[in-house]
Amino acid sequence: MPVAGIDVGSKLTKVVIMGENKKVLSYVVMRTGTDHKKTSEEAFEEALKKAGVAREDIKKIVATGFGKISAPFADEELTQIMAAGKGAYYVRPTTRTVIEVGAEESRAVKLDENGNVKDFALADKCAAGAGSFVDAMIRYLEVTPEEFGQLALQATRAIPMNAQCVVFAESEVVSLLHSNVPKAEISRAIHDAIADRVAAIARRLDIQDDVLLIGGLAYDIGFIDSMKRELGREVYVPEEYPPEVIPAIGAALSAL
Amino acid sequence: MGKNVDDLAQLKQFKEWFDNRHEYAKKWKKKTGGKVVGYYCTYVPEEILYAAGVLPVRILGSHEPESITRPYLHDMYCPFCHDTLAQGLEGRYDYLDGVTLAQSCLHMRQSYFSFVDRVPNIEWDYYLPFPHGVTNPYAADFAKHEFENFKAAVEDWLGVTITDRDLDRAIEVYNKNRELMTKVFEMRKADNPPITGLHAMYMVVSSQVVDKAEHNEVLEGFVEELQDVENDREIGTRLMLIGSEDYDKELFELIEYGMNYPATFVFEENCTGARYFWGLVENGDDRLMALAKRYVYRVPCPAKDWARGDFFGRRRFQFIEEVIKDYNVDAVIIAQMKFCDPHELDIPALREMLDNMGVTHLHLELDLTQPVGQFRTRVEAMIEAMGEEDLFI
Amino acid sequence: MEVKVRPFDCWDDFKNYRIEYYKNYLEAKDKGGIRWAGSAWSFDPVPAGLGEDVYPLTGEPYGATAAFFREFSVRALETIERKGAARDLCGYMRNYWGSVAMDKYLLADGTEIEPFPKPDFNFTIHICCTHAKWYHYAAELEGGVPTYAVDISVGPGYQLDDKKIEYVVRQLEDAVTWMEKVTGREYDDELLIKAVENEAKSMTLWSKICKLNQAVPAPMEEKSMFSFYVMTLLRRSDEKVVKLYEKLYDEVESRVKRGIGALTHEQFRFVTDNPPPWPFLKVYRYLEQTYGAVSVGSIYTFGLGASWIGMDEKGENWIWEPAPTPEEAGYEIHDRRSALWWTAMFNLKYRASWQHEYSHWIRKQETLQMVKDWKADAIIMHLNRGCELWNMSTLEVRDYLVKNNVPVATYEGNMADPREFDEARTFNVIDSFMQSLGIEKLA
Amino acid sequence: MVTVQESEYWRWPESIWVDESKNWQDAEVISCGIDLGSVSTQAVVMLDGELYAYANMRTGTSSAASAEKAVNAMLEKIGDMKRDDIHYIVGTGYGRVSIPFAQKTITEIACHGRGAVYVYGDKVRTVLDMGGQDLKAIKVDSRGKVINFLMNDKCAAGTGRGIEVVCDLLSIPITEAGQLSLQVDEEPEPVSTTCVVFAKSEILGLIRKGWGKERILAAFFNAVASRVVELLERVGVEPEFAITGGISKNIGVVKRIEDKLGLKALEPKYDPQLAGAIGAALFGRALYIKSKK
Ligand SMILES: Nc1ncnc2c1ncn2[C@@H]1O[C@H](COP(=O)(O)OP(=O)(O)O)[C@@H](O)[C@H]1O
Ligand SMILES: Nc1ncnc2c1ncn2[C@@H]1O[C@H](COP(=O)(O)OP(=O)(O)O)[C@@H](O)[C@H]1O
Ligand code: SF4
Ligand code: SF4
Ligand code: SF4
Repeated sequence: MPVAGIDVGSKLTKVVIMGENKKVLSYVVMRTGTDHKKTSEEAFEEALKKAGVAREDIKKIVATGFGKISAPFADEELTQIMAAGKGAYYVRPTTRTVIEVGAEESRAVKLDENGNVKDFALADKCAAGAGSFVDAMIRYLEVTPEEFGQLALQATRAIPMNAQCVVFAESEVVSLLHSNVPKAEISRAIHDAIADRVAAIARRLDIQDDVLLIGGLAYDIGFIDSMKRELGREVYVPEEYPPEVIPAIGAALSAL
Repeated sequence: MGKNVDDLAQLKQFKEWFDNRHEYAKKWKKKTGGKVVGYYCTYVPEEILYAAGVLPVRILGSHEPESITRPYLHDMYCPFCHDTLAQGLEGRYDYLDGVTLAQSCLHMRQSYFSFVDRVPNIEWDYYLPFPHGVTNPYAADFAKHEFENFKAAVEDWLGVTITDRDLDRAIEVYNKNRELMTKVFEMRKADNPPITGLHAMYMVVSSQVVDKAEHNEVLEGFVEELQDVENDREIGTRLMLIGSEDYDKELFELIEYGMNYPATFVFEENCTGARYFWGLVENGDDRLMALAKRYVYRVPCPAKDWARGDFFGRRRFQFIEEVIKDYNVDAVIIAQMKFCDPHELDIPALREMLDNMGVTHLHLELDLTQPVGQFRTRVEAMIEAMGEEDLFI
Repeated sequence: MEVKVRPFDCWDDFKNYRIEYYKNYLEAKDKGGIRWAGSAWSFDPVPAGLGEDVYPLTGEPYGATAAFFREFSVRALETIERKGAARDLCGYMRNYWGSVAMDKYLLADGTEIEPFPKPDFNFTIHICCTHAKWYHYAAELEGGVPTYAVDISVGPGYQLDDKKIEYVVRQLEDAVTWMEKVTGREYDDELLIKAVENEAKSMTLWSKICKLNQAVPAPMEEKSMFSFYVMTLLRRSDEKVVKLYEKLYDEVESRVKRGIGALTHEQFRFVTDNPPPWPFLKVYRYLEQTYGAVSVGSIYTFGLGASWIGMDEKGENWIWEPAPTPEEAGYEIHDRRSALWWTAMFNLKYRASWQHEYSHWIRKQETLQMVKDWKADAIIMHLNRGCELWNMSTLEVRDYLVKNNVPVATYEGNMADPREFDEARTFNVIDSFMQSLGIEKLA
Repeated sequence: MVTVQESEYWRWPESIWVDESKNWQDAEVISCGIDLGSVSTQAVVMLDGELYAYANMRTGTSSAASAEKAVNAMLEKIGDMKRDDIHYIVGTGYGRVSIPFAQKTITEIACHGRGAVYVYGDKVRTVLDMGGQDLKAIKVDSRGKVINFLMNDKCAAGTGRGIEVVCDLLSIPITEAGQLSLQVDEEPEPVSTTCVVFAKSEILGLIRKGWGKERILAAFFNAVASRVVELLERVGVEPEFAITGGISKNIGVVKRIEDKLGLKALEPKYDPQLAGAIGAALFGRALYIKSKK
């Protein structure tokens, strides 16, 4: 019988339906909004529909992210660390270091060759909010998320910017904008700054290859580029599934 | 028509030393075959190292944001200590043979420990206990005792004996450097000071990273030349800088060269300014005691400057008060590294003192990079508040 | 397996002492006594020579008490921030300054008293960047209370030499003369000698009690230890404190013998490092109730209040064995100087928390050895934004422990600023940690 | 790829206005002030020191273009005035250095002080400017000259941007948030911090706990107000106080500040978001007269 994994994030809610053979039958991503229960309910229904599975046929539902409080119909809870670890190992078994960057939280997880979590680190408060910072910057620069990532690749110059915290960073971005720095360079500066903060978390673990980047920000090619530079090594992103659904996959796996 | 300070060869030399401090040290090593020791706090008695033929260089940062130190130093430790450690981890101090720290603030201590542990080329390290209370009558005795140990450790490491003559020579060189820099600072009392804060920063910080004897030669010429300098810049508001170490070009450039209103620093009180070199060693028979007294009685770092028994003031404040009067300071900029506890602990009292003196002041929190726009607004607004009566019609 | 548990018989004795303590300080003047304030690390036996009616108020425990009463704490913190105090300064100090600035004094049960009872003098030490400045500015807020700070920056205990001790002793001698001057009292060396002996006794007793917690199941969990260890910070040179510890020692010893534990289900043992987030001690409760996880000790409670042999002479290994009392060491205290010498040496050498400020290595050994000796499965570290000293080296220690195969979890917080704590995140860390170690929730 | 619909709850309305009763050709001195803020841009024209026209718009990515846009919108509304007809233009705000056609720049602190006296009358002594990036507490004399000022430290982000972020998080239009936050029976405890990042994570926690939006907003604005009052008390607040800047339109914040201070903010005669630009224009007039002497 199939199982489900549900990840209610601060920005996006993700649901995965998985068959007994560990095959992903469907996934759904939806904006979380303020009524978490309603969203998780809706996303779940839609995922069932897409997978063509009836609700009664689901053997077990495991929730991660905000957990059961937001998805009361779930049977069990899994922490985000475990979810990220399991999901990452599933999509790329050679992964030893998982770096997840979402809207509000970032985390790094170290795995052994069997996919067990060996150590983990979370963003300190002042380093949190990477994804939503990007969202705000996209608005500032009046570009689309895709353009924002692309722009960074066109920069010819790296402008140092402090990313100690997104609040500080915002005022630096404003300063840059007002001194007529080209958008490409600003985009690069922002990406570098976030990568810098995220790398700082990952460095608490002794980073080993392969490094897999998951979470919504793994869409952003500018960010991937900055991460590679910052860590001085190859950084992979999931190929088959969108990067933000990996933890939901992890949750589904633990339901099997 | 007088000369312009920016054209002086000596100033260019200071700037070149400042910008290429690592290359300088490497060349020095090649030339002399001597050892280079990095020091973490300006309470290290450099003379002892110098007497042993070592080149002491101050460990400084680069003002580039980095994440490499975050696994080792807590986020709420000051940016300076992160920045300095980062330089070590990046391999920019690969020419250092040793590193030392005189007990100072905790942040620097933590940075120092990680530096010792994690920078591979360090063959010698020394943690020098130094009195934390410089208002203590027994502090000089104790400092002398620790300096003895320090000297013995240096001798042991290098397999040399530091003779009294070596010490005398080192003290002489260092005193001369102090004297000359004090002379330059004193010229800034003039209505039209020959140098700006940026120039002063180049001069003082370069002296922290090059052979003092060499620095002295250039300094002598500088003092000479400054007599004829007549800048065409508008001096504007006479500013004093108070606070943590600050060698960020950008800040000086912004305030002295980049604002809507003219303003010039006439004094920097911090440890990349006057606190570093103010006060001579009064040498005598007991060299180490003379050194101990110099370091204990110099203008103190706020980390060490506290009430004790009958002494209730702050020695540093007394100094600041004098400078404000002597240098005709119009306004004070308190520029403190973010999270710097020693300075933060003094700020409420410092503000109160300045208020009582009727001196305008502004507080800026420094990071590795600065939000230039915000700073500009604050400083300009401070200056606006001080004048321009005729705009209110 | 279920473990027998029972409350501590001497619990109330400790509680009452604490209540009395804050009251005694408050009421000292009514009876013509003397009040002094200072860091809990001050040389507490020294003012004791001024008479038997001398009452201290130590700042750190006061700050912790204030923080525990969140609403009071936030008011105090906001008051002092308005005066320009930066938010990243020592949390205890800001609570204390805030109290003084609001002119409100907090008793152990949360009662607020107005005005803040000013001390006759401040007597403190200085080791982090804060201590002396704390009382310097407090004295200014109080309108100029005489203040004396003793500098103890001599380096780690295992490198102590006579001249270093001498530096501190001379200051203490000077402080005695100064105290006579500011109080107008004659100093009584007999009282000093007694106090110095008591100090050594209470600290050594506390270290012996700590050692008893190596037993499985652990007879004490850390929340109780917080209430016990604090006596060494309030007034360790008080005869009554020695008595309390004697009683506690007997009780804990008998618990061990009878197999009485702190938790019914001891699934998991861990140690901690920093002062806890006082306003959120429920973190410990959560660990106990959800996972049967017991905190068996911390370098905070052990390192602050107890006296240990510590680093061996070569500076290689840390030894968690109680330090000797003067009696055990065969040291005779017969006059002021010998008394001052002992208290100086004893604190400089055996106070664990004064050692690891001088090197990462010491802190690493100290922590790793604690994990081993107390049979802990892991360490949970508090990245405490409220104390830059306790926070020093934490990340380096984390790195070292992980390399030595000790599981480590870290959470951010502030020991004394209720505004800097994120409950959800912290519980999330705990859950993740336990899940990754395969520790199941208790049924 | 998944695309997610973004609503723009933080957007507030732009506006343009002209005093039709005046004829600009009659004026001796026509001055213009432009306040190029991080979030919004205002341009005003004053005739002999009296407000004549303004435009209030969102700041775009280019400072110069934003200034240009606001001025042009305003001139267009006036109809027959050209930029050359203006005697003196003063720029202020964050982007002041990049307004190419301004003859002079003056900080927004001086301009808000000066403008506040125009907007609120000469009794005002304490001006609180609550804008997009900064909080400023300014003490002024009867002419609007700054005596003393304080800006928020970086770590106290109880600013306009913070409010925008929270509105976005709760999906509430920013213009309604203030009113909504007042619809609580009992004032909740403030969220423990005004740092945007911390507050957000706390608010997410409250959402999860099932708090209503009104209550969350109330708790958040309560915290913002505390932070502001702290700043005000640090410069020393005097009874005659006024609030300028965009957040002055947020009744939820304003009311709570008033309650905490036990004081009522002065009633504005003009849109308080214009204070900076008005101050700039008034300085422009003075500078023009000075230059003619
Ligand atoms: N198509 C995209 N391109 C770039 N960034 C994206 C894209 N989709 C989502 N993001 C980023 O990912 C973040 C959400 O990531 P997610 O991992 O779902 O976070 P959470 O689980 O906290 O909701 C958004 O804030 C956004 O910055
Ligand atoms: N109509 C409105 N209702 C409520 N809040 C508003 C309104 N207009 C603006 N704001 C608030 O004011 C802020 C912008 O303030 P403003 O003074 O214009 O900033 P700046 O001058 O720094 O650009 C916005 O972030 C928003 O919070
Ligand atoms: S403003 Fe930034 S640095 Fe300050 S507490 Fe908030 S996140 Fe941290
Ligand atoms: S800035 Fe302050 S905390 Fe940092 S090293 Fe200097 S004195 Fe120490
Ligand atoms: S910072 Fe820490 S060590 Fe220093 S006084 Fe505060 S609590 Fe004590």
